Amino acid sequence: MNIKIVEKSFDPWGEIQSFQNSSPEMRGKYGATSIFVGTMRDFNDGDEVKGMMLEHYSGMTEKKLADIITAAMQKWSIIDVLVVHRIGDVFPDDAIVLVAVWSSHRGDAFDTSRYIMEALKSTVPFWKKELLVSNNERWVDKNTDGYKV
Amino acid sequence: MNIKIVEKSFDPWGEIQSFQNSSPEMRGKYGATSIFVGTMRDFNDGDEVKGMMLEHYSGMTEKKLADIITAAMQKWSIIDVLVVHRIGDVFPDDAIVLVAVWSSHRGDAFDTSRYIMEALKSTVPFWKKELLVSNNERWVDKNTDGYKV
Amino acid sequence: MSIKVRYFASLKESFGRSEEELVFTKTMSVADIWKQVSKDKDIADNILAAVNMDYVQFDYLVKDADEVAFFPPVTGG
Amino acid sequence: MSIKVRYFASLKESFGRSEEELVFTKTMSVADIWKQVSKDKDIADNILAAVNMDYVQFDYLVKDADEVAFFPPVTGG
Repeated sequence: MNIKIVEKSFDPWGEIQSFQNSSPEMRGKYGATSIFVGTMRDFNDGDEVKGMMLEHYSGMTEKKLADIITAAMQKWSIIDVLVVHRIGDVFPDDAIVLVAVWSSHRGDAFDTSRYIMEALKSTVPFWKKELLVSNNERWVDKNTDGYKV
Repeated sequence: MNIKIVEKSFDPWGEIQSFQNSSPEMRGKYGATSIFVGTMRDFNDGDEVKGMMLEHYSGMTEKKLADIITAAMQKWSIIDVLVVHRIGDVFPDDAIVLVAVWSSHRGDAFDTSRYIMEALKSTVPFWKKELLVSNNERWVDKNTDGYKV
Repeated sequence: MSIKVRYFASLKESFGRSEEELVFTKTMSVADIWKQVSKDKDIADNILAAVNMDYVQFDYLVKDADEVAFFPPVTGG
Repeated sequence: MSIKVRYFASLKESFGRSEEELVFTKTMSVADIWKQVSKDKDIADNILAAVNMDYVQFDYLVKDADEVAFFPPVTGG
């Protein structure tokens, strides 16, 4: 597994390509890749948002992500996992999070990527403070449950 | 929606990036992108596979894919969908299928990408013939159900 | 009335042809067409049929100029 | 015994500090530590606690050199 916490904007597609290039032993072995990218929107809860500050608990963040990925790899048949998460000052259209899962079969890949995202959203210590176009600042209260659509 | 049937190998990450670049109206509007990539493996059902021929029913393929995406967009809240599928001679490590879904929220994106993949696998007229390392050829019998992991 | 019949994948190989034109005068269902083109072979459980690129049941009645297709389970993705 | 207490996000702002050292002699639970650092404020329903970077319940008993953290619901991803 590879877990990266990054302070600068990142290119999710380049991250995936680099990971695959640096994992030649996976070539021909995986049939399924399930990817989730979370991107900053320019509106939230009815307000226009012009920026965001992403705080995290360094150390616990990496530890919880590793725990989550380890639990997923015990539950499903997975070849490898890459998670990249942004911290610091973020702007609309910036990628915030990338979860990529490689496996032999699609069911495992889909289940795992969604599981990791839900666990990340509910237990990994990141916090978002939004800067509105009105120049008001506000902390995001809490994440919603992604299984309840 | 964008549906592409391609005869040459394609780069899924480049396809996603191009699609986003050509859709400036989506910028800042989507918070969630769920992607599935199916890739050719070098083994299947206990045999080493060195190549594959992907046949399709031209016309019906595009029609069924459009029907599936339309049904998904009626069921979930989706901004846009890209599907790319390979035909012709395919080799291990080649991407076979790309499904990318952009939406405001992650639940819709995850549900839609998986729905499209399952519907594609069970109803869109593509057929795979495998060329084994032993030089035997065989048609793939049928696809499995991706919800039963 | 005249229809086109198409075959794909393993069915195309076992039939030894990819398509043919059929001309007939009476009302025909997809099952009737299958009997004629397969020389009375039973319809295998897993054979799928489409008319004008939409899936149909075998009791579907074809019209003039329809395109009928028979093929095995799909295996894309 | 000596522990470090850390605060994050909105809690860091309302406490006006990001961390502090606490020294005490008797056995302390996470709830006892909360009372002391918050000046007897009730524990809000949604406040989370971690010890040495793992989530704990408020009845968890801390040990010397532990790192205790309090923070609001997480909102990453």
